[in-house]
Amino acid sequence: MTIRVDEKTKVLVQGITGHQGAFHALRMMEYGTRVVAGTSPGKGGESIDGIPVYETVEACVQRHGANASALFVPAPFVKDAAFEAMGAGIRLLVIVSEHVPLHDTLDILAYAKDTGSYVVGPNTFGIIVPEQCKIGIMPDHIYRSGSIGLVSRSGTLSYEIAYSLVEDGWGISMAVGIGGDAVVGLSYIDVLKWMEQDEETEAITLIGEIGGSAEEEAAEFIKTMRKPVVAYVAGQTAPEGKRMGHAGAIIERGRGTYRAKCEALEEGGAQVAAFPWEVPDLVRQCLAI
Amino acid sequence: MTIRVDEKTKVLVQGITGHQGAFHALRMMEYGTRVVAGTSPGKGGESIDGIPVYETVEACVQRHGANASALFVPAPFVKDAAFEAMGAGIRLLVIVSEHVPLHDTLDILAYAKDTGSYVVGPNTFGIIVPEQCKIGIMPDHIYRSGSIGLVSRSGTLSYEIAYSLVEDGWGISMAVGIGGDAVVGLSYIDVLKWMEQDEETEAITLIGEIGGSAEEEAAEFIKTMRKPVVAYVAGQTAPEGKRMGHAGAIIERGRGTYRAKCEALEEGGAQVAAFPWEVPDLVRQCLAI
Amino acid sequence: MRLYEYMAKNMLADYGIPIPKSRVVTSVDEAVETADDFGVPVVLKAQVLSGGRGKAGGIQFAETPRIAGENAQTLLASEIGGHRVETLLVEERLDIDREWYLGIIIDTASKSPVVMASAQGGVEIETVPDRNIFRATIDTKWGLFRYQMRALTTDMGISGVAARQVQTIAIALYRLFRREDALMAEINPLALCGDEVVAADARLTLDDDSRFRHRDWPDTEAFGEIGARIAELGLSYVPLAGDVAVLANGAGATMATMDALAHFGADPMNFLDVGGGADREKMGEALRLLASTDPKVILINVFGGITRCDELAQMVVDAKASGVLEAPLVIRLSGTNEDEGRDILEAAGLNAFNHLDQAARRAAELVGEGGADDNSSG
Amino acid sequence: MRLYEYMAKNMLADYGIPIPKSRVVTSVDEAVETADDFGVPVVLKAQVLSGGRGKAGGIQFAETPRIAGENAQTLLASEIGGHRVETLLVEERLDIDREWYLGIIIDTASKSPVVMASAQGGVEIETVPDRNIFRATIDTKWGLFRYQMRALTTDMGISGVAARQVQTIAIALYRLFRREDALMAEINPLALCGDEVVAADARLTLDDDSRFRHRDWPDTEAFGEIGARIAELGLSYVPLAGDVAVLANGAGATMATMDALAHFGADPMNFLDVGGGADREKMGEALRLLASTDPKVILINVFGGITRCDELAQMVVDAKASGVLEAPLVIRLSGTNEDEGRDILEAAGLNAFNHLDQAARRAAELVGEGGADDNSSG
Repeated sequence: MTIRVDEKTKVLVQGITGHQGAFHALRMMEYGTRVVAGTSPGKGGESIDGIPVYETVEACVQRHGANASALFVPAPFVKDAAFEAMGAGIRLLVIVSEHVPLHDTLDILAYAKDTGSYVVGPNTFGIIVPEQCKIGIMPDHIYRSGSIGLVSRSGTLSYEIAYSLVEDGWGISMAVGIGGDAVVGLSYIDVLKWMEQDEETEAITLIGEIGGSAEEEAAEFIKTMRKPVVAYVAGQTAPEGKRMGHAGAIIERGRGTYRAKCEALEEGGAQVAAFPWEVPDLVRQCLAI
Repeated sequence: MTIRVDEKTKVLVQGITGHQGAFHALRMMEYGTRVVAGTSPGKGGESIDGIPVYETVEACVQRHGANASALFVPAPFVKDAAFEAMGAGIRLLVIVSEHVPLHDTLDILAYAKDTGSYVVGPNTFGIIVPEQCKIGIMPDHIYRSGSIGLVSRSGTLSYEIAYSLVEDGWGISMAVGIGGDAVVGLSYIDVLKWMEQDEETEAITLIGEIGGSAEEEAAEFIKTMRKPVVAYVAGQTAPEGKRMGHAGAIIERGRGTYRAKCEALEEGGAQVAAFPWEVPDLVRQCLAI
Repeated sequence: MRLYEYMAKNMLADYGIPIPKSRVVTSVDEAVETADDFGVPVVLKAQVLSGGRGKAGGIQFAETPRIAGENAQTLLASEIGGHRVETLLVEERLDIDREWYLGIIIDTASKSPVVMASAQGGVEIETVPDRNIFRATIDTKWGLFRYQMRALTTDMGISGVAARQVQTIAIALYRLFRREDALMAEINPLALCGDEVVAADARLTLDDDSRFRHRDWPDTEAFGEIGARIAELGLSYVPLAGDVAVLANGAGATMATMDALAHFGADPMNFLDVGGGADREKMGEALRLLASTDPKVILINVFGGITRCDELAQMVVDAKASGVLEAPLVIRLSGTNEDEGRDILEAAGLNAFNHLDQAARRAAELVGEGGADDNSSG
Repeated sequence: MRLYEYMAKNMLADYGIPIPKSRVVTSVDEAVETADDFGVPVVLKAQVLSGGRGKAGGIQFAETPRIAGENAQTLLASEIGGHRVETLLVEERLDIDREWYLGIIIDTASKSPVVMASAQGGVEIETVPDRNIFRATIDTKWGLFRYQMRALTTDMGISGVAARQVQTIAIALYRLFRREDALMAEINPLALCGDEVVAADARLTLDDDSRFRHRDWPDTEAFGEIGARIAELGLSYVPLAGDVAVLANGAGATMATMDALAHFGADPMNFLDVGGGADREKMGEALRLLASTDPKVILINVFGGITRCDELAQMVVDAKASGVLEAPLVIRLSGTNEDEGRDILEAAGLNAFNHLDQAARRAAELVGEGGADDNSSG
């Protein structure tokens, strides 16, 4: 299993009878994704737009060979749903749900490590390989297939930049949301590694935010990359977040600020855009060299 | 790492300043075991019969290359000590301590599985390769080196049978106590597998007790063995143990009794002695064929 | 340690599991008063630890306080499984629509707790075929997940609110199982009463070895006063029905001693396992207690490992000298410091066999002879 | 959610961590009475959430009840970090021999909790070099082990009974950290007073996302009444000091909007992130609340993903029609159903920019112009 999804990926939707789950299951199908089944405790036996609904993930795997799951279940039930999916052998989870308790995320990721599963998110817009497959909630009509890989913590901002790239004549090889929470499964580095190998991808756009150290870690990896990376970091003027006591300061030790992230990314060899609308021009410059 | 211990095995004693720990550390050294260090919280810096005492297992590993540990710590502290040993890279643990809470044992064994560690016990007399190395508390003078492998849940009963074998002219290639508790790490099968491969071992004596299903599981494995096995099961006339409700009956489903064990072992191809004193004769018969 | 039903139910309630309205009583008056207070038909349940309580008449229904009083009178005068009934649990009588089984135990093969559940609850659960008992193995690292229980309740044919209640109860029971160091936790029947799921009966066995971290636990069960005193010494004692008091070291060796006794035609009246590392004083005290049970013969079988034969011999000599050992003594001594031990015994006019079969045979002979003292006469 | 010191300490005490003898007071009389009851020198501590409380004079010592009253009078009339002091914690004054630091936080890189400890505790902990701060990474599958803390206390140079107390406190703090869904738990200083180790000050931040399983938690902190009402809607609101009220969808997009505003010379006075999936009604209510803060300009920046542009447009038109939006409105609209949204706005006499830079520039211009309504004038 890899994070690469395509028209053969058999997707299961956990929480398919909810408002979001039902809406996006249909959107995904319309886009061409093979949505083979869904789960909803207490509603096994029903169907949503022709997609069969089961009580358990086990049933979806055994009867339909589901090998990836999109989770739309309410936050309190995400941990149980994620363990169920991994316990049933699913090795790619896209957790769209927001507001998952951080300690639940820690447990989910620890189990993912034990089982060798990829977890995208929580609080992610998902993964899209334009014109092939989407697992998530992104407005798919803005994407066109092409050569730019896109990886982002933020949803809307990544749509914005994808849109501006496409408007400027570029296409997207794959867009991945790693999730907006403080702790997420798949990292920038995991995605960058994959895109560095991917034959369709010529350049990569990395969209970051202040806080945490994910961008700084990505910057270290960018040093080793052959393909050009254009980065944008939001939050230049954002108010400092609520500090996590001394402990927060000790563990961050100066990382996490806008300046620290931009400097690290530049040192890593990325072109850093000051504003989202500068990204297409920087991509052009990188690929012209 | 294997369960085979020899004169090169570097043994650490956890709980070395206790009554039992100090006594048996010295006995082991006298027998020729390389006891390189010990731990005792709050007593780091002391020494016991020339064996240096440290606060942490980490120090014993780093400074003395300890690669096996004998645990003599009081039952309430066994879990912490076992995790410390495994966390520091020790992959063979001999847990002599009795009365370890069962739930602690479950956790220890789960961590052993995660780290690839062998746990002998809890509540074991240990492992001895006569005239080479002992890690445990067995009265070592009764053993002589030879060709009979010995594996037992019970301590005294195994000494008794080892003694009668030696009295009868046989020697012991290795004696292993798997521990007297309901749940233990190393199983009969683990030991049988090893002895089946071991060049020194010509026949194996398995000493069991009523309760649990370890002997029945061993019997299945004995079917596949080339070397002869002589078994003795204690408890022919023992009162039925306190039953664990219906749950106990459901999970055992008739296994665990004297009759069930003897029948399984015979079906597996073992010679079953009715009394301990019959073992040497049966061994002779097996090896004469 | 097995808990009485009322203790088990209180513990379940502490973990949020619904139990029937109930009160513990120890007299007829209290039983009448309770039935009156409850104002509904009640059931009186004898609080004893032996199984088969229902078949032995330990459960009585009462429509009125008067009948509750009569039943209490009968129950409090009765014995069940050899135990005098001293405590009753008076409960509201449940109106049960369905009875399920729910249990958690350690599976020693997989070294994991396992949840077992069946749609066929009630006392006959042991006769339910394996295919109708659904299981979920629990990874203690992660605990019991609702999705696992969802699969079980689906298998059991339970749906809707009841299914969620059963799942929640199982998750709570597993939390209890771990936090309270249980060896076995069982709700049977788990009863559906209208739209509520209730633990109608419960059994809990807790791990005595974990007592150090459960200061709130009640006292352990013990086999009478002697058992209690031996338990205080940290040794293990079991009363039986034969003639020979057995003292041996180690559970395996103790069982082998009993097997040998039976082989030669005698039965143990009790046994005392002094284990691996007991010191001389403790063993001496235990031997004195054992002798006080008035056996026909005392058989001591010690193979010296950690226990040294000389220490054991000295202990026996001291006990003998104190005059408390009236029954004939048969001793078998081998292993560590065997020769020194034998010397000590001989100096005191005692002797010891070298092999278990010899000792067991002699003990059996002495029972047949009516118990002349083998040692003092030899 | 950050807890006040007294709440944090009560929670520590629930997990068995020693805290000083203390009482919460809200009046001068209560402060005097408490000091009198305690009968020892006390310390009065303002209960505010902002850092630097000590430097701002929020901690006062009092030898006598009379001085305690005077200090309470001063503290209860003061403001610290913009927050009025309404509650004081009165504590026995500790006689501290040594001050340590103990904290647990999530390390986002290793995705694990990490314990951090230092022998140099007190307020200056952030200036302590990394080599003097000892760490242990916790595997949540197994929890924090005493052996890990033993290594840390050894590194800290603590031995004997005090070392065992610090280890026990850390293990209890980790249990709290997990069971209470803490994001950060900190005891600073962890004080050695004679032979007892006490949590002299504590900070706890709990995960608001886990509130559903902690019904006993106090109410969340909120930025005033407007913040509280927006929080009820499940949206995220932060007040700032500039002129432009910002409504955008998604944290990243909101930050990018602020960055763009700043680039063109204007500052936000607050921002409201409506997130991914808010419905029209919620967003309308939020926009009305935002308008009620009396901004010079309102900037709406929405890239339609899950949020559809037509819904957003209708929401704005409705709000505008209700007459509550007095300040000039600048709208940027792109993405899902963009054309439909633009049509709805135009039908209502409003218009929208296509690009963020254009909208941000216009909002900044309007601030400069003193806030003529861009939409109604255009």
